[in-house]
Amino acid sequence: MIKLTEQPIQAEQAIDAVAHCNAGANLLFLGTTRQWTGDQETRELKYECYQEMALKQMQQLHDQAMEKWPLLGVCIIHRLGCVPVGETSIAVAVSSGHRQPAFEAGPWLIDRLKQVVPVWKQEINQQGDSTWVHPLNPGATS
Amino acid sequence: MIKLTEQPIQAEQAIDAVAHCNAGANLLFLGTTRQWTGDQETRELKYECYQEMALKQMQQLHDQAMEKWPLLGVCIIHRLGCVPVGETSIAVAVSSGHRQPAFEAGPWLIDRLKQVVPVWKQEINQQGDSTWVHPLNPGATS
Amino acid sequence: MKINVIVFAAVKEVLGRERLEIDLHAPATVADLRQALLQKHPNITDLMDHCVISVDQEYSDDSTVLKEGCEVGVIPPVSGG
Amino acid sequence: MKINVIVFAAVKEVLGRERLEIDLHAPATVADLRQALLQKHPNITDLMDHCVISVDQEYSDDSTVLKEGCEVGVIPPVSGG
Repeated sequence: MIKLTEQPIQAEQAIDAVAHCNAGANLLFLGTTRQWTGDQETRELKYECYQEMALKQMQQLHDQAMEKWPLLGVCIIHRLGCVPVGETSIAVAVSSGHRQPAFEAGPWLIDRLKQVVPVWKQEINQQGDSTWVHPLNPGATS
Repeated sequence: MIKLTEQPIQAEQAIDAVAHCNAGANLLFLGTTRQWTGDQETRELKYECYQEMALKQMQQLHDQAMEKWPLLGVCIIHRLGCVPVGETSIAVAVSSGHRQPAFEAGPWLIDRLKQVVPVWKQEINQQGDSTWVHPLNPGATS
Repeated sequence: MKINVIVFAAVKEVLGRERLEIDLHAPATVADLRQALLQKHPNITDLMDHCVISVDQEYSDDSTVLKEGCEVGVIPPVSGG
Repeated sequence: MKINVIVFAAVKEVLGRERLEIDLHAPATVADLRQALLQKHPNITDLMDHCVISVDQEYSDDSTVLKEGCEVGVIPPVSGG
């Protein structure tokens, strides 16, 4: 399952999407908005995307992971709009018969997603100032 | 959180247990009963444990993981009794500021758990025959 | 030919809009589009140094050939997740 | 001295019960307990080859010294998860 949503992401939603009767291993990664990054306090993150291309790139990551590993399911859900401290911006779930493919595919998917999926975030601090997050300014997420 | 339970394990339960306002990364592993292992069809797994020692060993794994990595939370829940196909026997969740510690601690915890925590499972096949699972007969889980 | 360009994040903020139209002589490549874009909007020069260009929702390079009606995206460093 | 022994999984099935009491002359080690256990229950000899012994819920080795009232576990290869 591939999804972009403005609604809060529930853990069950992503893990249910990869459930399979032949799965022994189910891995879920949730990226959440962190309150403190060093001495910087974040109020929320604000995400926007290039929707058609983001969905296309997420689908490609899904397909590539299914090809690279013997997975039974792959789910990528990205939230858009404002994500307050503690809430989930990204959920990646995978399932496989045994645990090694899941533990390899999970980090690969989130690493690749952060490299190729056209989503951008602004960090809003406690004073309400916003900054675009980029590689030299990595911000309040995982 | 460390827990042994006869009740079904919900994903939210484990992920909520490691929620932290300074977490950017939250990782959940669920081990579920697999229906087919090669040409062997499993009906359910039946778990028993040495309760006091299992809790002690799980707490030690919790503490060791918190020491080895900069984690914000560690949760290990193991189910006991019968676990039908598709249901969760083990949930391991960890949270951290950034994702690397979570992705290292997650597999370490499940690997270690399978080595040191005194829990035993029997595999019940479709004919109702039961077999103790051991290293030479690894059974229908992750 | 007319090329539809969509811009995002900081580039969108500086330009004050999300969609532009750039007129190019065919045949034209992504490199030609970059040049035309900077000529028309020199205020995004610094940002463009860090942007990659997508053509019809796929990453491209300077030599990618543009076709009439294609959709070009100006993609700043992504920061999803 | 009396040592409380708890057995699990296949060992429990073979013995038909979970708790045993083994009488040892102090001082005694885990190795002495193993020997006494096999003398009393030779039918678990094959299984015992693959078991480790816990003392008061911690893994032990053959040289670990047993104390009056301690709880010994006979731990077959674990298969949790």
